[in-house]
Amino acid sequence: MSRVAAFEIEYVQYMDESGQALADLPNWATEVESLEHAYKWMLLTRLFDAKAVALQRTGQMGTYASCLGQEAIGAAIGLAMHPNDVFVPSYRETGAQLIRGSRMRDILMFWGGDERGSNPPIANQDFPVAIPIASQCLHAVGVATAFKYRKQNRIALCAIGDGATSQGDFYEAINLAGVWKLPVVFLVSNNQWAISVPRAAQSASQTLAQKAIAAGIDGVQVDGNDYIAMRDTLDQAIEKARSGNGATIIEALTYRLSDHTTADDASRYRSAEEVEVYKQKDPLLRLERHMRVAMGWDEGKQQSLKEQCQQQIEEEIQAYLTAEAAPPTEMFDYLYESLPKVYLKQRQQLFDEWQQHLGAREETVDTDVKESDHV
Amino acid sequence: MSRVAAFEIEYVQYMDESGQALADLPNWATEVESLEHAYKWMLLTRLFDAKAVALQRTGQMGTYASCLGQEAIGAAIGLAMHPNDVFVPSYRETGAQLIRGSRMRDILMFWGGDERGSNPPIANQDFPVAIPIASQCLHAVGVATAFKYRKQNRIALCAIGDGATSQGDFYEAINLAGVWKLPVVFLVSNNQWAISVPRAAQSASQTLAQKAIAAGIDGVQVDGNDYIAMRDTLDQAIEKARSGNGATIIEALTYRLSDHTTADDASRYRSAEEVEVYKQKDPLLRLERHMRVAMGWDEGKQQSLKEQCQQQIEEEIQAYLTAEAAPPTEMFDYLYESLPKVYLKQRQQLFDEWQQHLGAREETVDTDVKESDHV
Amino acid sequence: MSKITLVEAVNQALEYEMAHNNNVIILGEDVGKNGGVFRATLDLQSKFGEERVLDTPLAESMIVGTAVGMATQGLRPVAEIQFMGFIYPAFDQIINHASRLRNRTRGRLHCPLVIRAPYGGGIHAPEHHSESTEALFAHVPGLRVVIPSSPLRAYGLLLAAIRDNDPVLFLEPKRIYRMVKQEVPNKGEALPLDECFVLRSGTDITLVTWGAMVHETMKVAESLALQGVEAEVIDVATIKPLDIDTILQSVEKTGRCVIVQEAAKTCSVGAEIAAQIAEQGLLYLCAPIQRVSGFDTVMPLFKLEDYYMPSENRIYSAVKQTMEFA
Amino acid sequence: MSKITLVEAVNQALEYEMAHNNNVIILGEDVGKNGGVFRATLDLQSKFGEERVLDTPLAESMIVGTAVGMATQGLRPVAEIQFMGFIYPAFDQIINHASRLRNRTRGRLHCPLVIRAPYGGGIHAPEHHSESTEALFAHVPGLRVVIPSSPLRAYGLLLAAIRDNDPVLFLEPKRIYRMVKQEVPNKGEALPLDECFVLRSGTDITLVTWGAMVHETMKVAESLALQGVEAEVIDVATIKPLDIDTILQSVEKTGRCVIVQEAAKTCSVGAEIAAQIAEQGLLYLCAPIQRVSGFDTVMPLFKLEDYYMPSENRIYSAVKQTMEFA
Ligand SMILES: Cc1ncc(C[n+]2csc(CCOP(=O)(O)OP(=O)(O)O)c2C)c(N)n1
Ligand SMILES: Cc1ncc(C[n+]2csc(CCOP(=O)(O)OP(=O)(O)O)c2C)c(N)n1
Ligand SMILES: [Mg+2]
Ligand SMILES: [Mg+2]
Repeated sequence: MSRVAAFEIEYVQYMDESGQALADLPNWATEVESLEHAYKWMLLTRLFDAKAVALQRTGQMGTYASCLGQEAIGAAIGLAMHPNDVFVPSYRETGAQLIRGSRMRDILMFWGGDERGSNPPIANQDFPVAIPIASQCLHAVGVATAFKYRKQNRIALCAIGDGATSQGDFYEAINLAGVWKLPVVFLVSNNQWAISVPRAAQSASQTLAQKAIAAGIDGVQVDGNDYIAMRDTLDQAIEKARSGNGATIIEALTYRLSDHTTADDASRYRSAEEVEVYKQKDPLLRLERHMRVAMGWDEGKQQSLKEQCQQQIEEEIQAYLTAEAAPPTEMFDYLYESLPKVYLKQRQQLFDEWQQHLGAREETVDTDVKESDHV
Repeated sequence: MSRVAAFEIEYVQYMDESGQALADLPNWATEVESLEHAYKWMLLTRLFDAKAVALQRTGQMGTYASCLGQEAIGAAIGLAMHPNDVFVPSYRETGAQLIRGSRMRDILMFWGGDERGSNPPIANQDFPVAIPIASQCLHAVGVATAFKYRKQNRIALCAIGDGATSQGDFYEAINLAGVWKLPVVFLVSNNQWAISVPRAAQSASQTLAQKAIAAGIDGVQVDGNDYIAMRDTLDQAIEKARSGNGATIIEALTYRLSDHTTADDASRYRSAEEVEVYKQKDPLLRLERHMRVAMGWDEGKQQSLKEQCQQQIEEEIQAYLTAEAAPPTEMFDYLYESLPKVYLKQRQQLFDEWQQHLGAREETVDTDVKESDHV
Repeated sequence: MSKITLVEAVNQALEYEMAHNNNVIILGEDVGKNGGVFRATLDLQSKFGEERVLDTPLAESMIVGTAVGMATQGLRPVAEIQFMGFIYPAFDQIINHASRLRNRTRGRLHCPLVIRAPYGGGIHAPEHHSESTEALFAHVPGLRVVIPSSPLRAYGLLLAAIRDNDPVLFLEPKRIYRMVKQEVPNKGEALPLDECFVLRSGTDITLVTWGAMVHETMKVAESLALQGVEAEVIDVATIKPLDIDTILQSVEKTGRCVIVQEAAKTCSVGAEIAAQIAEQGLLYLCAPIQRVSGFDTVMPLFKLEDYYMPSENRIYSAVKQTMEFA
Repeated sequence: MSKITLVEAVNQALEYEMAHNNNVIILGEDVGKNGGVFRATLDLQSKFGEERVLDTPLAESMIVGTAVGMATQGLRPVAEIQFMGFIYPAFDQIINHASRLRNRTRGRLHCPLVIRAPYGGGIHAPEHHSESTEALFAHVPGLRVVIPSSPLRAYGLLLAAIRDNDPVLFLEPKRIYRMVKQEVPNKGEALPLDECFVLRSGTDITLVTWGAMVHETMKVAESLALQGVEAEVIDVATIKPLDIDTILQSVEKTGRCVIVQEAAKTCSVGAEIAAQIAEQGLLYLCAPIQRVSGFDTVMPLFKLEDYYMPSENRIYSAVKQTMEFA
């Protein structure tokens, strides 16, 4: 017997739960603006997220996946990437979407059941929110393949959850990223739960970062609630990818403080005590504490930032709530570049039904007649 | 930064290319009968395999996947498993199929385009040859799940190739095997090629054994052309699985000395020199040399074994060639437990066409009329 | 006896069969403690233990492929796919293995497994959660595809599916999971797996449908009755194999046929029914067949889903046209 | 100009388009040095380099999913799936992503990709190598499905497929890969993607078919001509979207229709065609429509495959019945 290969997985953390530095910080993290800027996005994300949940609860939006507790990850992604990189998200990186140019109204629109939400006025080629778990990993390697082919200086970043690492597409993607040495970063937000399935029931691997070993790429574990560690790790992985040195899997240890989505009730399957423990690790609290101690952040700044955020959110919610409805015929209009003529009849039928429905609505506006009563 | 996990991959080899022992052999491997028995199966496999190729070349059988050069693996699987374990093969473990009770005629029948070949008179619940690459890995974990649920003392063994380790199903299977601690062994015959795609183009991982790390199970690399190492490694992995200690991936380093299948021409994509190098590592030669030096195996025994094998093969080929054709209506008869009545009409149509065809054949037996001329 | 919903009937059938047969095992994402995202497997883990109700890692091909392996050992796995929109990674395991294993081995191995999946639109769910792609599976030889439309039929058909010795895809129309309540005797009585159900007899027109659309179709039939038109309503229920005889008999009687389905039109189950009528019942027809259907578009996000799915209006218009055809 | 086979025409179209458009990239298993297991990509790697003809690891979902990502960057990936029987692991990427990306993003991203796959029976191939499951894809909104039946059409349709800005599944009937040779001018001229081809005009009966069955169908048509029956033969070619108008016009003229396909019958493309005729062309019909089809069984291993697939005999019987119907 001889040893033919050996591997190690490292863990990165810069701040403890109280915001105290555990090691020398990277240079950028000693600059006030950098951290305040990041904190601003994290706070905006958190406040917006809470409003989105409220909109769902009051019947003004559909199912929504909160990112409560995971804001450091979204902010780090958004701030670490270049504008012309491509972000290939899951559905829990709201902060990153905002930083990369989606307006809050776009995000609300998507969760409000309107495709136009996936067509925000952004200048990049980011992918829309991916619902089929892990399927987007392959899109990221495809995008990275195009960058490599064109010798462009760009990278793709793919975000997934812990549950996604069990899915074949994830593995096929990291394997290709390895063998083609692609400029791509896989960011696994290990928030300890895949709906009701705990991390331990998802895989026997000690870490999720070590899944990288199967693909011959680097894997690293990081405290995902520590913005500085998160951003630093991402910066390095992105720089490595950009300079042609291949892919990385970053396992960000975090915790989903919310229900899985607004359709879920997490108290069915996990204890309040567990949630309490993780509340202590809150990424916003931690960064705020750090900024208070190290950078003179204070209650005044905190309050004024909060108000600023809230006003912005209010405006966006109004824009969402008052947006004009899309005509139903749009379901035909983006199916193909131009609609094959055999479908014109179906489109016409839909158009007629729509018009009839509008007409019917006006006619019956004050009676109690339901659509079905026409029959 | 701190280290949170570390892993190693070991390599197992007992004999060098000349059959010389490199280390103390396991006890069983010092017994003449054990090695002679294994050698007998390896030789039978090789001789049968050559005949199968010849049958294809002469139009008496369909496409066939030769296992030339990989016989030590098939023999080790067949001899290491218990009869009531379940073998879930790919298509290149002919030797294992033979040892586990498929007759040569069954194997020829399958490749000859007859489903009855996958219904050999065996006493176990082995799976038929799997063509869709890696899909069978999941069947093995399912079988192992049943064993575990029923607290049976049985294991499942799944065989795949190096190419199969790129497929999502493989990864999903090893991940489940890990997290459910299933009694299953994955044997990867790394024969360096997946049709024309070399091992290096399949994955950037240094070894295929290390893919186990992603699933939190053990991985080990072994010289797959060294029967003693192969058998010993399998014995240990099987024993571990049987005793409830979980799954193992065994990467068996070997080489496909033949074309991918009879439909392939490997000279298009690999050099004769490479093949020459690997011919020196031939598993039969190596075991034979070892037996000659260590156990008094000689030319006489070799010749008589060969003749014995050849006779057996001849008989089986005759049985294959003279087997009565299956009625075409069988395609309906095993579709469901009992054929839903709505399909009776289709079955009747097929029956009528068949009868008409038989009739037509007889009528036109001496003319040159083709089927199509009936029109 | 209290009345229960369709999803409760599913749960009741699962519980009944698990209690009576140790070989029945449930597996899927969130089926354990959480009881499934729609609560179809509610409390089954606490009743039957973690060995019989298995929360799996997140991988659909794995769920079905593992179930195939289990089934060959004589277990009767009931696999849940969380939403039909996530069944596609398992497509290979369904078409190349589950549906073929008996045939490929000439009966030596077989696959008594059930794949349950909530399907269809109308609950304002997120992207990929509302499609109706039953036709993809109805095309697959060796598979059965069953779709209940009431608590009673959900109970009886699911029992039959679990007891059947071949693979069954059991699609549960989630829009009607909690729409209607019925008394469902918990006596373990199965319903036949290859027969249509005639829900309403009539002589003037045949309305063929399945799943959630049964409800709109029945409402239209009732409205028609007020106008003196007696519609026969057939719930196909088992779409594969398709009991065309019951449908043909009805069309022979009525001479008119409208097929109502939520799915996209092209190559749908409705196409197969129309085709078989055109082949075997052409002379019965006094009017062209009509398919009332979802459009050949991607199922829209929920703001527009009501425009996609057949409404009572859309059904009624088609029926009217068909009745007026002379 | 020398005559070439269908598979050579595929190669010629690929080469033409690669030479004229740097964005065209080929990827798949064994497409490089080996030139594809059927040699469809022969010599393209040596001509265009390893960056444009990419041998992938063995994973079909990966091949299609990667192509989706590439396509959003303006590349025009042409992905090869080695045999149609191995396309199913990629089904999720096809139905949930490639076909929907334009719609989900309201046109912001789109997917100009081609998936090529050899398909169909008749070459005595091993298990899973002979199926015809085009109907599964014809049901998918947002996708185009194209099937050439001659070298000329293979060339022109493949060029059109690559140039199209939406995903196209291009199924190559491998039984006729080398059956017929034709002169195929290499001028880069594409054929229309949503029109049927009328291969033979006739007034007595309409024969609708596609892929390899075009050949048996044409032979039957020729035999019929000797008996004074003039069949119109339509090669559907693009089965999604389906140009029903050409078919309806023909049936209006002939009053009789037989549809010929290799695939299993239930929910097939033949079903869709028959259904549309029953809906829109019922009054044209002087006889019931017939579908001549593969059976609703698993495609048998090759000893029995000739019994599975429609023979000239089976087609002829159906035509005869249809002609004799009064
Ligand atoms: C292929 C697929 N299967 C199932 C689902 C249903 N589902 C939605 S989210 C989820 C859990 C995802 O867990 P994880 O990857 O950890 O991400 P998280 O939600 O925790 O961010 C599941 C099972 C899905 N969306 N896609
Ligand atoms: C899912 C799937 N894709 C493609 C193929 C075609 N194919 C048959 S064998 C093979 C290569 C397999 O290589 P490997 O796993 O190394 O096994 P080996 O043939 O070398 O034993 C390919 C691509 C297939 N059978 N199944
Ligand atoms: Mg998670
Ligand atoms: Mg190999």
